[in-house]
Amino acid sequence: MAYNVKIEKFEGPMDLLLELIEKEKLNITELSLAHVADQYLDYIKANDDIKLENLAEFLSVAAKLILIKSRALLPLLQFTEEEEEEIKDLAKQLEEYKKFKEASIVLGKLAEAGRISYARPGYAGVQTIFYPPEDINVYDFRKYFQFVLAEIPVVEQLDEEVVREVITLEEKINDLQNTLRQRVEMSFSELTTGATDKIDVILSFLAMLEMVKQRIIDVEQGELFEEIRLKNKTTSQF
Amino acid sequence: MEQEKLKSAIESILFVSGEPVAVAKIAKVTESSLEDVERSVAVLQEEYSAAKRGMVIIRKENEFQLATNPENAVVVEQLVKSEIQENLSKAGLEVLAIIAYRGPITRVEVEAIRGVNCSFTVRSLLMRGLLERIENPKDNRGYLYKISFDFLKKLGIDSIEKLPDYETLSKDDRIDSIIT
Amino acid sequence: MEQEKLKSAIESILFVSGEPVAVAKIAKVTESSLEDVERSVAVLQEEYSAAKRGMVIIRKENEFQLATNPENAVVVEQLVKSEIQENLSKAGLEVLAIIAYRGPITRVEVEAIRGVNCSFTVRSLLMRGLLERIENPKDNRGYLYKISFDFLKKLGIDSIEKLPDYETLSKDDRIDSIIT
Repeated sequence: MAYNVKIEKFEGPMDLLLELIEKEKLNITELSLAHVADQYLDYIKANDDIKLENLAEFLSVAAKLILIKSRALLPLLQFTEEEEEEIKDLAKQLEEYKKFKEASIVLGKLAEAGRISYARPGYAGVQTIFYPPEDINVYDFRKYFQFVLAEIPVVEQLDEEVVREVITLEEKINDLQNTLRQRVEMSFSELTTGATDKIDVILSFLAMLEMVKQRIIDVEQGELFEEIRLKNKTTSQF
Repeated sequence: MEQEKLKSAIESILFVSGEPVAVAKIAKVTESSLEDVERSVAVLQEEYSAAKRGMVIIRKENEFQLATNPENAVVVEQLVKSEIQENLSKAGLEVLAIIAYRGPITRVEVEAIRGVNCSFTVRSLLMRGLLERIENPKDNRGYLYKISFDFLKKLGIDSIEKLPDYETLSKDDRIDSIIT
Repeated sequence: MEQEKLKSAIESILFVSGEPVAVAKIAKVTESSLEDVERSVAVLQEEYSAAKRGMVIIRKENEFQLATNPENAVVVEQLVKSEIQENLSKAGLEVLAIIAYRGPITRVEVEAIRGVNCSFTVRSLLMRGLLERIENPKDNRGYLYKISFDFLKKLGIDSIEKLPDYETLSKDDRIDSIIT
């Protein structure tokens, strides 16, 4: 099941997702996203060396894929409006990304063809004339230099921001997994006793949903919006 | 200025400058109307391509630049060493493609499509002169990005509209669906 | 190379060079004979004058150079004047400030500090005599830029170290994080 690809290959989560879908020769739909969700999660799990600045983005897409996969397996599961929006947006975003990725390949070929137009050096051979601006003094120099200094991106600050983002996202994935568990009543903790990290828990949860799909366990729901109960099919009463 | 003279003057201006020159500046220097300048440049462009001249006139927004005919690149390269010959990375090409078809555009919008932070790539493309930035009228601390004349020259095309599939890719269906 | 192609190639070569090019060099890069080059240049010269083009081809001994048509001298003068007299843009002021506090400095370093390509800006400041360029001892094809002596005098200081807070600002460590 492990999906062996080198990390440098992917520019980001969209790039990875698109590759997974195209490898399976699928169109971009909610269903095909659900189909590659496990491979995607496996991939982030296997690649501990995803750069910190990209990890937040990979996790954000992971959260959306978990929602999509859960719905594909449990169509009766209710989603909040925000979750519905996230699911819809991911397929659209991927569709949009695909267009530009393909365009970038075409542009790359054009650039490589070497049909380059060259400019001429500006004002070549024109005599320089000393024409200083009238209204500038040494304090303007300081002002503009300080402005330039302030615009220089500070690397450390950026990192802190990303760390915070990753932590919030991990919490989000955690919450998501908790609420999904509450929505389907079952001893989920039994399934996850051997889990070593959060991704493991998520994978276990998805595995549970897979069992539903394969009718190893059963889902029961009295009425719309009522509690969903999971039962092991072999011990069920009917 | 009569058209024959104006055409000759425009050629001189674009030749001396060597850089992109605004239509308004040409109009001012030649004491002509914007329309007359536009018309004369269009005639020059036709003449250039009909006669397979050594130069082409590139247009971007309201500016024109004279550059060598891309057909002669192999010969010209033996005389010049230019930064635009350097190769582009995969990330660089993706960012350029989004900005070429959808610019002027903010960095956040580029990132929304790519799903990944692009600040490093955008900065390096700006430094190489393949992108330009202007202040964002809607956000006084932010910028809008667009492609540059150097990018068009690197691809050997004389206007953005000549990019492959420009018509379809420059349209944002999502925006259209919100408007209509 | 057939004559039509050769004519086009010669135009490209003369256009891009900005200085006189030897006939022998043109012959070499176009893989043509000296006679063919001479013949093609003669045809181009006739075409230029018949069509009153904006450029002329000048011959100096065994070299050719593309130059503006002298009939457009007034227009070209206007262009240069308007270029020089234009108000300094924000980019221009930033580049001046960087070169003032960090000069002598290469253009690439200025670009790394600003995060934006500066070739047009540097060219324009040079033309106005606000900058001077000197050869880079570490790179014999590149230049180092500094504020011109005339401009310093105009600012009322006799050396660059007299700029306000020069000691601290010129050593600001934010810049060291960008250029090594």
